[in-house]
Amino acid sequence: MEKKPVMLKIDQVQCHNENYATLFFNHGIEFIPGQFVMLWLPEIDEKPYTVSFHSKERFGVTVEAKGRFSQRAVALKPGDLVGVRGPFGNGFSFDAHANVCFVAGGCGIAPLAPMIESVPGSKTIIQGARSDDYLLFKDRFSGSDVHYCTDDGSFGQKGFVTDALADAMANNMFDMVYTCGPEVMMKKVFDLCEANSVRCQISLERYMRCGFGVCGACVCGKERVCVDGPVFESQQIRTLDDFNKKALLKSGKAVTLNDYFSWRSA
Amino acid sequence: MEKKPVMLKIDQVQCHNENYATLFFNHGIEFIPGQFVMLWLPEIDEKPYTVSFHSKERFGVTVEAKGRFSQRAVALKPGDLVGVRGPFGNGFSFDAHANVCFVAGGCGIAPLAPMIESVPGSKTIIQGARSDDYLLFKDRFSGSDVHYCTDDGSFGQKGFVTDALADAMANNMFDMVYTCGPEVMMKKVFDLCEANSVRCQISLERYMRCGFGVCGACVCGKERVCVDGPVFESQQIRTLDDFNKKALLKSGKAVTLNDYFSWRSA
Amino acid sequence: MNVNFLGKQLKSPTVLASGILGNSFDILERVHGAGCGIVTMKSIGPAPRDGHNNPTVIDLGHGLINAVGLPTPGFRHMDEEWEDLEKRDFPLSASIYGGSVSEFVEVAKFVAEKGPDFIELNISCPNSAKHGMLFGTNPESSFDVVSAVKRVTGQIPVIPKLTPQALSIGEIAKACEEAGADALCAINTAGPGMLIDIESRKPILAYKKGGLSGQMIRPIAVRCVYEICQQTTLPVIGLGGVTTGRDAVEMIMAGATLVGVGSAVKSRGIDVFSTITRELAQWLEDHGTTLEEIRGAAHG
Amino acid sequence: MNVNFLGKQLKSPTVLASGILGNSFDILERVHGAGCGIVTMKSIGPAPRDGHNNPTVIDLGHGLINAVGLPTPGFRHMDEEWEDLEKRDFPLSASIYGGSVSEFVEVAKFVAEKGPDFIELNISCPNSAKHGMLFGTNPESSFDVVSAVKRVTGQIPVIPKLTPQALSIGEIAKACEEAGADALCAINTAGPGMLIDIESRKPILAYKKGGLSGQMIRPIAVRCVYEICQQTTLPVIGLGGVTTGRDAVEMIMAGATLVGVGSAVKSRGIDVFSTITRELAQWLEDHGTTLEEIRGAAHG
Ligand SMILES: Cc1cc2nc3c(=O)[nH]c(=O)nc-3n(C[C@H](O)[C@H](O)[C@H](O)COP(=O)(O)OP(=O)(O)OC[C@H]3O[C@@H](n4cnc5c(N)ncnc54)[C@H](O)[C@@H]3O)c2cc1C
Ligand SMILES: Cc1cc2nc3c(=O)[nH]c(=O)nc-3n(C[C@H](O)[C@H](O)[C@H](O)COP(=O)(O)OP(=O)(O)OC[C@H]3O[C@@H](n4cnc5c(N)ncnc54)[C@H](O)[C@@H]3O)c2cc1C
Ligand SMILES: Cc1cc2nc3c(=O)[nH]c(=O)nc-3n(C[C@H](O)[C@H](O)[C@H](O)COP(=O)(O)O)c2cc1C
Ligand SMILES: Cc1cc2nc3c(=O)[nH]c(=O)nc-3n(C[C@H](O)[C@H](O)[C@H](O)COP(=O)(O)O)c2cc1C
Ligand code: FES
Ligand code: FES
Repeated sequence: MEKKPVMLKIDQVQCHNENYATLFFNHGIEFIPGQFVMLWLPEIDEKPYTVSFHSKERFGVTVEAKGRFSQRAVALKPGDLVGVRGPFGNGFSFDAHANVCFVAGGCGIAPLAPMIESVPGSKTIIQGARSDDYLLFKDRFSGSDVHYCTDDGSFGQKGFVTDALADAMANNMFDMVYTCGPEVMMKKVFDLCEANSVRCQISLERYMRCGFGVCGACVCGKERVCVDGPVFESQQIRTLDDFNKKALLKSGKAVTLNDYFSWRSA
Repeated sequence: MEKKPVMLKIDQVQCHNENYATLFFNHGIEFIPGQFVMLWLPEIDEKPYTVSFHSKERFGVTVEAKGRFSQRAVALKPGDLVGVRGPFGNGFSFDAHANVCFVAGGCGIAPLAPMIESVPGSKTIIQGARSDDYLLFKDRFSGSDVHYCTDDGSFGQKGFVTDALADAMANNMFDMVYTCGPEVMMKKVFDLCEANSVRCQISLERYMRCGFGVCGACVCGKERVCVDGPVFESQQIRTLDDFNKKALLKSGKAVTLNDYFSWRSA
Repeated sequence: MNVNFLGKQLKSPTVLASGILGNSFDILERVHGAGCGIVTMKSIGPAPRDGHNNPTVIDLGHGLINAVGLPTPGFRHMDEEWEDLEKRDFPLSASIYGGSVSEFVEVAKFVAEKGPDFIELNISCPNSAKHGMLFGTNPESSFDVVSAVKRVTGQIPVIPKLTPQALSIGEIAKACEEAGADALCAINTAGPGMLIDIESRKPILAYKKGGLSGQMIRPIAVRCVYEICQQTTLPVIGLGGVTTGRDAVEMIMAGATLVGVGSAVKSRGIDVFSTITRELAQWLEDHGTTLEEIRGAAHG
Repeated sequence: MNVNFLGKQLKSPTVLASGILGNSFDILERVHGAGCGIVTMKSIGPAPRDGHNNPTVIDLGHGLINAVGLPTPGFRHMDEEWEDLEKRDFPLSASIYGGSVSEFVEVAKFVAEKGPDFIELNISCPNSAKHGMLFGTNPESSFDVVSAVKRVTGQIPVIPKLTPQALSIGEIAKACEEAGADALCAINTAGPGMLIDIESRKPILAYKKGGLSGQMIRPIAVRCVYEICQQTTLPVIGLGGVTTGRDAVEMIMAGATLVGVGSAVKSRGIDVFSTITRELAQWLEDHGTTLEEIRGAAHG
C-alpha cells in the first residue's frame, strides 16, 4: 500500500509555553507508545515527531520550537493541513506487573506520556526541565508518583532528573526504567541503571529521511533509529558504540553529538 | 497481484482420437463452468482454451488439433510444462431446479462438460460430431438423457444436433438451453430457442490477447468475449449484431465468420 | 461535467487511451456511453499488420506490460468501420502511426477525410522497431512529422502523443508546439520492460520487451505532464495510470486539461469513465473548486 | 553459496545497492553479516553536500520514489570512516560521482588509495541537475569518464552504474566496455516520477521529481540487463526490484552475474540478503542446476 503523507487538519493547538505546543488531529492511528510520525509542511520540510497523545480517534504531537521547521510547526493554527506519514519505529516494550520508572528531560516526556498512560499499576515518574515554564503535561499523570525537577528550582526539586532517579532507586526495586531526553541525560540514566542492575529503555533521535529503514540517514552504530529504534533496550545500548558519541549530519558526515546538535543553528 | 502465466506440469495426456486430446494438470483453480484459461507454449503462442474437466485439485483442457498452436498442444507429453493464465470469463449461470438441455457440436462439449456435471437434477444432452470417432466424453454423462448425432450416422442418430433439439423441445419444456459449437450451429440453436420461447446460453470464440477486457481484440459487437463473455444469454444475444456474422482478425480487421475461420490456415 | 476542448464540447474530461478496446465502432460507442469524453481508436497504420504473437499483454498487479505490436487493418482496409464511424454521435480521436514522415502524412491525409474530431499522432510506440520510436525521442523528428501532418489535416486538431523515454519530454513538447500541434497527449507506455519465466527460461512476451502502463507509471506520467506544462501552453491529455478521481485531480494539478484512461479499464471496468468523472466532480464539490481553478495548481 | 567475481571470492551473489543504508562502517558490516556478498557505500561526491530537504523517500507500495539528492560528506571529509573501512573483513565497493570528468577522476584517485575492492561509478543519478545524469545517457561521455577513471584506479576494478533512461542502454554498456570497465551495474532508479499531494496542491518530494525503485521497476531492470548482455561480455550486477530468490533467478537468466538489492530491504528487512541467497540456492537445488548454468539462459 502506498504510504504517501496523508494531509490531516489540525483540530486544536495547545500552547504549553512560548516554545512548546501540541498539535492535535482527529484521526485514528494504529500506535504503540514510543512510535513517531513524519510531519510534512509542504515546501518547508518533513521531520519526525513522537506521538505524545493518543486515543482511538485522536492523536497529538508536541513540538519544541527550535529551528526552521519546528518554529513553523508551533505557529500552526486549527484548520491548517499537515502531512502525516507513519507511525514508524518499534515503540516501548512492557512486561505486565512490572514496577517501572519514567525519566524525562524537557520534551522527552512526549514519547513517554502515552506509555505512562498505557502501563497499569505502580509507576514512578521523574520529570525535569530548565524551569517551571518548560515542564510539560503537569497535571496529566495525577495519581502516579510524580517527581519534578527544574534546573532553577522554579518548580519541584532543584537539580537534575538523574539525582532524583538515584534517590528513587535507593527506595525502589524497578524492573524497568524508561527514559527520553537529551542524549547526555539518557546516558547518565543508563549508567545508573547498569550500576543498579536495572533494565532500561531509551528513545533516540537522529536525522531521518525515509523513516522505514532504507536510506541509512539515521544510523547509530549498526542500528537504524527509525526501524530498529527509536527505542533501544539495555542489551542493545551496551553495544551501541555511537550512543552519546556520534551522529550523522544530513550530508552523512559523522560528527560528535555536540556538533550534531549545533550544526542546524548555522 | 501479478498474473503472469504459471508453468504447470502436464500430469496426463488423454488422446481421444487422432485430433483431440485432453491435457490434465494436478493444480487447483477457482473455476466456474464455462470459464477458460490462456495456455502458453513458450516461443510458440498463447491461446484460450475452455476448462473441460475440473475437480478440486485437478483440471483438464481439451484441444482439437487444427493449426500451429493446437497441433503442438495435442502432441505434448506428461511432464511437459505449459504456461497457464486464468481462469477468465464469466462462465455459465444456472437457476436451481431448472430443466435444462445441453447442445454441443464437436469440441463444443468441452465448456459444457463441467457444467453438465455441476448441474443437479434432470438434464438432456444432445451431442453431435462429424463421426463416431469425433464424439468426445462418450461415457462421461451416463445417467443423463444423452442423444448422440453424427453427420455420417456412424454413432447415434444420423443428422444435426439442431434436428435432435427440435425433437427434444417437442417433448420437453426446457428452462434453459446451453450450447457450444460452431457459431452457425449455435445460431440455429438460438433461433430454435427464440421460436420456442426458451432461454439460451451460448459460448463464443474470438481472437484474444489480454483475456481481461483491455485490448479489445476479442470484441463481438459491443461485448468483450473475454470478460463480458464467453457466455452470453438470450437477452444479450438478441442485440449482439456480430453474432454469427463478424469477427476481428489478429490485425483488428473485421471480417465475415467464414473468412475469420479460414484466415489462419493460410 | 461539461468541458470544452479545442472547441468541442465534451461530456467528461476523460479520454479513452488508444489501443484500449477501441477496435470497432460498437465498442467505441459503448465506451462513450459509459461516460467517456473522447474515445480514441486503436492506432491505425499504413499497411495491414498482425502485431505480435501472444503473450502480448500481462497483468503485473500494479500495472500492465504489453507488446501488442501495433496491429492494424491498415488505413485503406477499414471501409466498413469508417462508414459506421461517420454515423457516430460522439467525439472521436483517430490515432495514427507511420514508419516515416511520408507514411504519417499518407495515413493522416486519408484519415482526415474521414472526419474524426481529433487526430492523435502516435510518435511514441515502443513495440515496433521500425514504427515511431525515433520520432518521439528526438525534437527535430518530432517537429518534422507534426508539421508535415499539419499540412494535410485541415481544420482537424492534431495531438502528438509523447513517450516518457525522451530524455527531455519538455523539449519534445516544445518542438511539437512549434510545429503547430493543437494539443499534446502524454504518456505512452513507460519502460520498456521484460519478464522472464524462470521455469521455461524464456521471455514471456512473444516480442520479449513490452511497455509498462497502469498505476505503477502514474508518477512518471505526472512528472511528464508537469514538465510539458512548464515548456508549452498547449492543452494536454494527461494519461498514464489514472485510475480514480483523485488520480485525475493529481494529473490536472500537474497541468492536464483532460485525463486519459487505459489500463484502469481492467481494475474498474468500462464504467471507469463515469466513475472517475463522478469522483472528480465530487472532489471538486467537496473542495469548493473547479477544474479551471485546479489546473496546473501544483506549479504555483 | 560462494561466487567468484572479478577475482574476489564472495559468500553470496547478492550486492547491497548504493544509497541503501551504506552510510557508515557499522551498518555496512551489519549488512555483510546479514549475508551480503558485496556492500556498496552511499555514493561519495567531490564536495560536502546536504542533499535535498525532506520528503526525500516515499513508499509507493509496489516500490519507492526518492530524491535524496546525493548527500555526501565529500571524499576528503571521511577520514574516520576510511580508517574504519581499512579494518574491514568484507568486500567493499565504493560508489563515487562527480559533476565533470575531472571531478570523477579526483574522487576516484583519492578513493582508490583507500583500497576498496571495487569502485562503482554513479554515472546515472537522476536526483541532481548537475551531477552525473549526462554521462550515463550518452555513449561518448560514458566512455570519457570511464576511461579517465580507469587511468587513476590501478588494479581496482571499475564498475559503471547505468541508467534505464538511456535511449539504448546496450550502447552505453558497449562504450563502457571499450573504455575499460571491468563490470557493469544496472540499473539506477527509473523514471523519474513525481507525486502531487492534491490537498496542499504541492509536489510531495522537496525536489519535486524522484527516481523509482523496487518491485515496479524489475521488468525495466531485467530488460536492461538483457540488452547489456546482448552487447557486452562484461559481468553485470543486476539491480532493480530484486526482492526474492525467484527475482534473482530471473535477473541471472537475463545475464546478471550478481544481483543487487536495495528497496527490498524495506519489505524483507536487512536479512533480505541471506533470505534471497537461501531462496536462490534452494531453487537451484530443486531444479538440479547451478548459477553458471542458468546465467543468461533466457538468451538461448
Ligand atoms: C524519532 C524522533 C522523534 C522526535 N520527536 C520529537 C518531538 O516529539 N518533539 C520535538 O520537538 N522534536 C522531536 N524530534 C526532533 C525533531 O524531529 C526536529 O529535529 C526538531 O524539531 C528540530 O527541527 P527544526 O527543523 O526545527 O530544527 P533545525 O533547524 O534542524 O535546528 C534548530 C536547532 O535545534 C537544535 N536541534 C535540532 N535537532 C535537534 C535534536 N534532534 N535534538 C536537540 N536539539 C536539536 C539544533 O541545535 C539547532 O540549534 C524527534 C526526532 C526524532 C528523530
Ligand atoms: C474462449 C475460447 C475458448 C476456447 N476453447 C477451446 C477449447 O476448449 N478447445 C479447442 O480446441 N479450442 C478452443 N478455442 C480455440 C483455440 O483458442 C484456438 O483458436 C484453436 O485451438 C486454433 O488455434 P491454432 O493456433 O492451433 O490454429 P490456427 O493456426 O489459429 O488456425 C488453424 C485452423 O483452425 C481453424 N480455426 C482457428 N481458430 C478457430 C476457431 N476459433 N474455431 C474454429 N476453427 C478455428 C482455422 O480455420 C484454421 O484453418 C477456444 C477459443 C476461445 C476464444
Ligand atoms: C494493451 C495496450 C495497447 C496499447 N496500444 C496502443 C496503441 O495502439 N497506440 C497508442 O498510442 N498507445 C497504445 N497503448 C498505450 C496507451 O494508450 C496508454 O498510453 C498507456 O497504456 C498509459 O495509460 P494507462 O496507464 O492508463 O494504461 C496501449 C496500451 C495497452 C495497455
Ligand atoms: C533511498 C535511495 C537512495 C539511493 N541512493 C543512491 C546513491 O547514492 N547512488 C546510487 O548509485 N544509487 C542510489 N540509489 C539507487 C539504488 O542503488 C538502486 O540502483 C535502485 O534503488 C534500484 O534498485 P532497487 O529496486 O533494488 O532499490 C538509491 C536508491 C534509493 C531507494
Ligand atoms: S530514516 Fe532512512 S533508514 Fe532510518
Ligand atoms: S482479449 Fe483483450 S479485451 Fe478480450
